[in-house]
Amino acid sequence: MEAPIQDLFTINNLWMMVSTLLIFIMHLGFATLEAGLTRAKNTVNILFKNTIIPAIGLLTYALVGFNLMYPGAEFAGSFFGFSGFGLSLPEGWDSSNYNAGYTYFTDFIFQAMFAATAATIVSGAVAERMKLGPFITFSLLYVGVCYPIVGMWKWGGGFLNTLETPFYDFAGSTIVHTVGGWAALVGAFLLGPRIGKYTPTGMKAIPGHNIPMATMGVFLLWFGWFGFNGGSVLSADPGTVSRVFVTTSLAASAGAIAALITSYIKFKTYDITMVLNGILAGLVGITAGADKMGVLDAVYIGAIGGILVVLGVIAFDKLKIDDPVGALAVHLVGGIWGTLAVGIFGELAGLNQLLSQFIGIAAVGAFCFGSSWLIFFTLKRTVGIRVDEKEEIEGLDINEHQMRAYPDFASKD
Amino acid sequence: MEAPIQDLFTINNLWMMVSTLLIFIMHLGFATLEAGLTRAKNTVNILFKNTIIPAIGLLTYALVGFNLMYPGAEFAGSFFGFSGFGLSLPEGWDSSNYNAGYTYFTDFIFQAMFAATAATIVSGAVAERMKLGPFITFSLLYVGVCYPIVGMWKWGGGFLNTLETPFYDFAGSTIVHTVGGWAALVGAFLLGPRIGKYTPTGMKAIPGHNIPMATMGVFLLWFGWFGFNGGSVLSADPGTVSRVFVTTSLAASAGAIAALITSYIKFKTYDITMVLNGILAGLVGITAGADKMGVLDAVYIGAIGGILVVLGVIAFDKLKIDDPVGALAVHLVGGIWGTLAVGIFGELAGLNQLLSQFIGIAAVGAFCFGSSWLIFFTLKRTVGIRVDEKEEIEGLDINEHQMRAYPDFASKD
Amino acid sequence: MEAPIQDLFTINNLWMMVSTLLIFIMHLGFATLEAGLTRAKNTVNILFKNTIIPAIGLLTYALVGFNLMYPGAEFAGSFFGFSGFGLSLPEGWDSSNYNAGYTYFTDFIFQAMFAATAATIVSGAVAERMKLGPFITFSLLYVGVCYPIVGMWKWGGGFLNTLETPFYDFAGSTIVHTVGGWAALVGAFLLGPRIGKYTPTGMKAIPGHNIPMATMGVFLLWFGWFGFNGGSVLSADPGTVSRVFVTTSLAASAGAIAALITSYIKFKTYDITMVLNGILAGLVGITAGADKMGVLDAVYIGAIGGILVVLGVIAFDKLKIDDPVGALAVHLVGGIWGTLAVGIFGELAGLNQLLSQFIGIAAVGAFCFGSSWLIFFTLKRTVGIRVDEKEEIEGLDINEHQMRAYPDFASKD
Amino acid sequence: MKKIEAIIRTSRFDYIHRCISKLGVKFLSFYEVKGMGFEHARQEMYRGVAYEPAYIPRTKLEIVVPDDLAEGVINCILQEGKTSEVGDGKIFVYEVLEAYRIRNQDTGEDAL
Amino acid sequence: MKKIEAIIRTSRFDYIHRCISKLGVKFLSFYEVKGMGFEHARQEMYRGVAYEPAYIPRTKLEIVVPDDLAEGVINCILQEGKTSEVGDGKIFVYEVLEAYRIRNQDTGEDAL
Amino acid sequence: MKKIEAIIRTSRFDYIHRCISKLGVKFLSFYEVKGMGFEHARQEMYRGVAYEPAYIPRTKLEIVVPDDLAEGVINCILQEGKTSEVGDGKIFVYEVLEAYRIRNQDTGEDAL
Ligand SMILES: Nc1ncnc2c1ncn2[C@@H]1O[C@H](COP(=O)(O)OP(=O)(O)O)[C@@H](O)[C@H]1O
Ligand SMILES: Nc1ncnc2c1ncn2[C@@H]1O[C@H](COP(=O)(O)OP(=O)(O)O)[C@@H](O)[C@H]1O
Ligand SMILES: Nc1ncnc2c1ncn2[C@@H]1O[C@H](COP(=O)(O)OP(=O)(O)O)[C@@H](O)[C@H]1O
Repeated sequence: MEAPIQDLFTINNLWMMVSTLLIFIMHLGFATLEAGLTRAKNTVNILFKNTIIPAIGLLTYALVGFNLMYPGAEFAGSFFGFSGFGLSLPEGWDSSNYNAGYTYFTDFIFQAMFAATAATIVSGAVAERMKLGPFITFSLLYVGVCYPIVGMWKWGGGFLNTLETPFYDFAGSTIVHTVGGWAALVGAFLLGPRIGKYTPTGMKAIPGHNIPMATMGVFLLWFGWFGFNGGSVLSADPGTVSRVFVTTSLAASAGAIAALITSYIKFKTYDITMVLNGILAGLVGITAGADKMGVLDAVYIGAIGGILVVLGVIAFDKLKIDDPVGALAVHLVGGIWGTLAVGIFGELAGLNQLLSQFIGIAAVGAFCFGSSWLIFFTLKRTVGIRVDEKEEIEGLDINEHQMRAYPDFASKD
Repeated sequence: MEAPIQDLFTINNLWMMVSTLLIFIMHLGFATLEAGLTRAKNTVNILFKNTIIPAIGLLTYALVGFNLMYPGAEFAGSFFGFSGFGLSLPEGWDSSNYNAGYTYFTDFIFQAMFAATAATIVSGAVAERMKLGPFITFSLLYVGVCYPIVGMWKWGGGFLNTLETPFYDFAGSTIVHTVGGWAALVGAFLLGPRIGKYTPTGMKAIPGHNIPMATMGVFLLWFGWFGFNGGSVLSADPGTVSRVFVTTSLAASAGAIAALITSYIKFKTYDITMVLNGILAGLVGITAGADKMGVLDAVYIGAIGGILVVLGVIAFDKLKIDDPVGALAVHLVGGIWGTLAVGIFGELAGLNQLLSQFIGIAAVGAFCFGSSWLIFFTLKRTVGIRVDEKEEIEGLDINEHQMRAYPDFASKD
Repeated sequence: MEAPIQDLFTINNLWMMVSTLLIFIMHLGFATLEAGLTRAKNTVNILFKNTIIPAIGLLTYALVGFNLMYPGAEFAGSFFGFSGFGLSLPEGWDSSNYNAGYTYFTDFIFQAMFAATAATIVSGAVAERMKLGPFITFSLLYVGVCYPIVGMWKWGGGFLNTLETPFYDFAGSTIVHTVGGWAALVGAFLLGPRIGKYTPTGMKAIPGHNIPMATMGVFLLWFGWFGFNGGSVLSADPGTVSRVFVTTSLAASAGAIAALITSYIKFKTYDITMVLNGILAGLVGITAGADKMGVLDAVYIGAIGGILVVLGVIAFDKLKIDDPVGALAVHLVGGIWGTLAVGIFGELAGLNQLLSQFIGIAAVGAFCFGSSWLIFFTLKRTVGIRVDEKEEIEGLDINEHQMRAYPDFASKD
Repeated sequence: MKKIEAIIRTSRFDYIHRCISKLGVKFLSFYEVKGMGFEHARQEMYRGVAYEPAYIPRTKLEIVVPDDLAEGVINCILQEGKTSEVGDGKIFVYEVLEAYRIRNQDTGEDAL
Repeated sequence: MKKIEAIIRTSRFDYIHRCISKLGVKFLSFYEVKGMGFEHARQEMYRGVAYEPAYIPRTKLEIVVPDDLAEGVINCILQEGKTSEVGDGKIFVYEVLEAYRIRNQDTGEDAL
Repeated sequence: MKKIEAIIRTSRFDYIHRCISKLGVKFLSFYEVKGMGFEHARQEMYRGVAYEPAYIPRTKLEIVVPDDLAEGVINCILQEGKTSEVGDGKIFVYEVLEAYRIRNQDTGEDAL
């Protein structure tokens, strides 16, 4: 092999590895965002979930996920494939013979980091009332099995990839974010709202206990998104990756401003949590087409995402689906919007594409809604998914963990 | 184009992109530092500002800033140039034809991340008393227009770059830090001190509410500075970038130790906030000449920066200019010191250089002082820039945002 | 020099620089982990230590450490070498003539960031009761002199590297982690337990005051470990670095799960601090052989590390050696385990290797135990190492720093 | 005038408050106190060491009322504060010599 | 001896304290309480939902004084605590049976 | 029945509690208050400015006991709360008109 090719391979692989660690730190972003937007008495619990999920995600992805998601060329165009348990190094795994952009191990670890984000999305929506055991069980199954199956449909060469006009989802508005979003919807719905959220005398606010922590979470997520989207180029290609950086950042910025304005119009106040959600909605929105959008497209997509997220939060509250951190508005609404946007804005815009995007959203939605309903419902009917009333009021930390997040501070209530 | 050139281009561009995300995370650094060094009742407000600034900065930089700062060769040696609104991809934008080190998009996003830091510096100095609306207005104008104009003078090929002995400012001790610093000075001065800071019976301490958060901020800033200075090499050149890493780190370390010793001598106590400011002063100080300094030069520059920052904090307090986070001592004093140091230490040291450094500092200072005075003063006379007394005492969070940063914790007073 | 070689050199150097900044951020990880697991009244103190250590570490490493640790080929196989004070650029320092993977400056700064971690490990174990001055003195000597001497034995080409079957320690399970661990043991032992920890009526819990901060610390450490282990490849070699990423991540994950299960069995509760320690134990464990392990090896090593860390915490408590953050169980036990594991699992497994590993552990242990005893004991007998009872009860922050970490919050007791 | 002090379960506050309001007593002060009594604090656990925090967090109410309202308020607390499990708390009654409303210098029962 | 309890606006504390000090009363204890009364808490807002925190944070003073000083202290509070807007708070006066200084076992008025 | 209120050093709480327990009094409430008195707060320092926090954090005990136990409890506090340095605090005693146990409506001394 000539040196130049090997050099380029080394560069590409380097970027993919850096992307991997950027995606890794998103888990800290999720952990702090979710902890910040919930109450102090449930903080250990939410951190516990967000700490254990990446661990579970990485291990199950090594055991089955990777080979479910990338079963190989023989499963092209299909719905399901599996190439065996565990990781086994193919011939030439560490050279451009495996792939021009990365080694087999880079491929695995990059994809594995992605996988765990889906379950993390769920943890925010079911926060402050779901039992720990069933949540871990759910995550195990959902990250281990459901996510890779859906991922295979597109990224593993499955049927969504072989539509006449192939479904397009660059970095996972549908494949990652709505996958998490649907399960979050099912979970939040089957659990019911937190005690005291929707009362006979109207909706009550349950403020998040640590706004700095939530802010930090969103910055870390944006930071990680450079890897999430930038790494999805699957090489260090200067033009594409830098374009993705620009579209991603501008969408996030536009999302922030749009959410600021929308929430100000709606609520007559500067709500930082809405701005934070706006940033995330911009990011989720641009994710499906980050490499196919122009500068203005990105701004539009982000801005619309920012508007939708505020309306989404209001809408889910109207439906009495209690989502403490706005995960549904961000990941589900934002993910659907971003996926559709590929058919509306940018290089691929067109009716056929829009149709394919619909098909993709619907297929993934049906499968994820169904499978997460199955899991959550089974858990609900067997072990139960919700902590009992007394535990919820006293807090999950002291009941599920016999521990407090801030033992030295006096609490307000 | 031959492969090797393209490979090197890809490597360079990769480093520039990584630098971009390092600079991005500095915004979280500023947010947490400033929030940590102010009071709990103003935390949402300061976080809000620091969250919205990068969004505004990126969007305005795309709209006008980039083309104001880099208007093109025809404006070489001049004071002002503009090459039109928005971003438009030049021919060969994604290859080494555009630049040996980066694509057009990388160029933009790297520079855009720099831009927002100037406004962020201001937010710390005006914290705990400035109204939100006027602050956003100021930031919009300052980041959108003033910063790029000044930037053009040197980095865009303007008159400071074509002096006989060109003004030297590697990564922006003057172009970024004093630009922020002058506006911070004007803002802090026109606002006046926080209620209760300078009383008839003497100066009062108003301790920052969260020292861990402030510490985190400084670590993140140092982390980001590897990209701020390292990326200013504008390529991944191994020798220069690694040298910049070393000078940057040693200056920060020397700043820490010098500030520790100085503040111990002055105050007879180990004040961590002074050590944190010392690190930042070392970093700001080395920024102008990070690529021209030897190992010992860097240590000297950092150490002197660390001494100056402590003396600066004391001096501004004597002048009754109230700067809750020490932004003036760090960015203004530190920035001036660093710029001058290029004429005193390292490869460029010499009287002519020192003179050019003075010219640069003075020109930038005059313009920034003037323009920020104009903006702040106009705002003061029209909409007003300071919250009213009751709001300030109760806190900006509850008054400007109707929200609390830590609703679950009992506060002390 | 031909372009391709220079390109590869640039890539390698880039990765080494990125690794450097990843290791840098580990210091924030240590700071937040240690602060989170101790009490609010000692928070400024622990942050102060963790802020000043990297500064001291970098400066002393420039002054003496680097040349003690890498004294040059003439000291091959020996116990001690020194090539003079300060940094002096060798011929061709910025090209592949110096090294195929990095420039002289990259080499220095990468190694310097490693150095400071050893002292940081100690700060956790002696937290909440050690005087600031003696701690700084100890760190200065230990990082400046002891660590580089031990490092030289292996990485500087010393006698451990020239054993018949050379001692193997890829990224420092022994050379870094046990070096910190032995000193932590000596320090914790000579100081004695915190007041109220082991009472006549049994052991008392002294809960850490900020679990979110501790969690953040562990995520940042894992994040940084990609550079700690990944950078220890000393090039961007795609196969090896990506393999290291995989083994590192899987070991951390397995450590988390194993610690979760072990602590659940032992304590019947889901203790997040044990899961966090489990992650770290997995990381420390894999460090010695991260480039020589297969996927399953990594999982085993991590899992055993996760079990050992829980048993270790229990054991040290039984011995009444009070280690507030679990540094001994993580770094000392984990480091020894990881080093031995190289002789048990993976490519190098074998009795001779195991023997060499024992020799390495023993030699390093003897030297570090001895030298840190000498320093700590001398300090104890002269200036004293422990704050007095009243100071300890009131907190080190108010006594050593006259400052509080959270002045706006009401404390619980 | 009487001052009624009650140490109650924090979780019963809303119920008691509602009952008292119905009597027309809309004014009260309350704050967190730490209680020691028959009921023991829930065990916590940290790194393998179980421990009982030394106290139970409780809410203390203070209500000053004209003599004739005292009985009603006490009954509210007795009824609504009761879970019949150990730890429900106590009510203490004191004599108030004088009361003033700072806003308009009203004194005596007018001030309440 | 009398115990004077006052529920005041936190923002008036310094003024009241200064006035009382001038009377020669330098000793007092105070702490945060939550008040419910005529004045309603400022509305807060979170993610589109406006809500009124159930209470207003207030400061409670406790001062034990010899009978002859009581009036002066009460006047201080009435004057300096007054903003004339709803929510200024209340003063309550109680009889103290006995007082002790722990340091030296002084009792009665000597203990104050 | 008597109510014994004591403002003590937080660090003496455990000792006092132990002494009182021995008398058979196992029930009490306590909470943090801020004290101003002879003792001045320890100086703090922030960015070169020394300042004295306006108050000293102290613990306030409240114990209601039958008349005959009052003396014992007071002695406990006087003995165990004493360090002989300025700032040891005070004890105040009040008359309690009535007491109720919420759990089972016991009244009077039975309720304690
Ligand atoms: N004599 C007392 N003086 C002050 N506070 C008391 C007294 N007795 C009880 N309390 C308070 O009431 C709380 C509840 O009392 P406890 O004995 O646990 O249950 P119960 O009231 O059901 O008998 C205690 O935690 C304590 O705060
Ligand atoms: N009867 C009472 N018992 C105890 N606390 C009271 C009583 N009345 C008022 N308060 C306290 O005084 C505060 C101020 O009273 P409020 O009715 O709002 O205004 P004003 O005193 O001006 O009439 C309340 O928030 C409450 O804490
Ligand atoms: N007259 C008083 N009324 C209310 N609290 C008091 C009074 N006198 C003292 N205290 C409380 O007791 C604490 C200790 O009193 P101080 O004068 O400092 O010392 P000492 O009790 O040793 O004379 C004060 O901080 C304050 O909280």
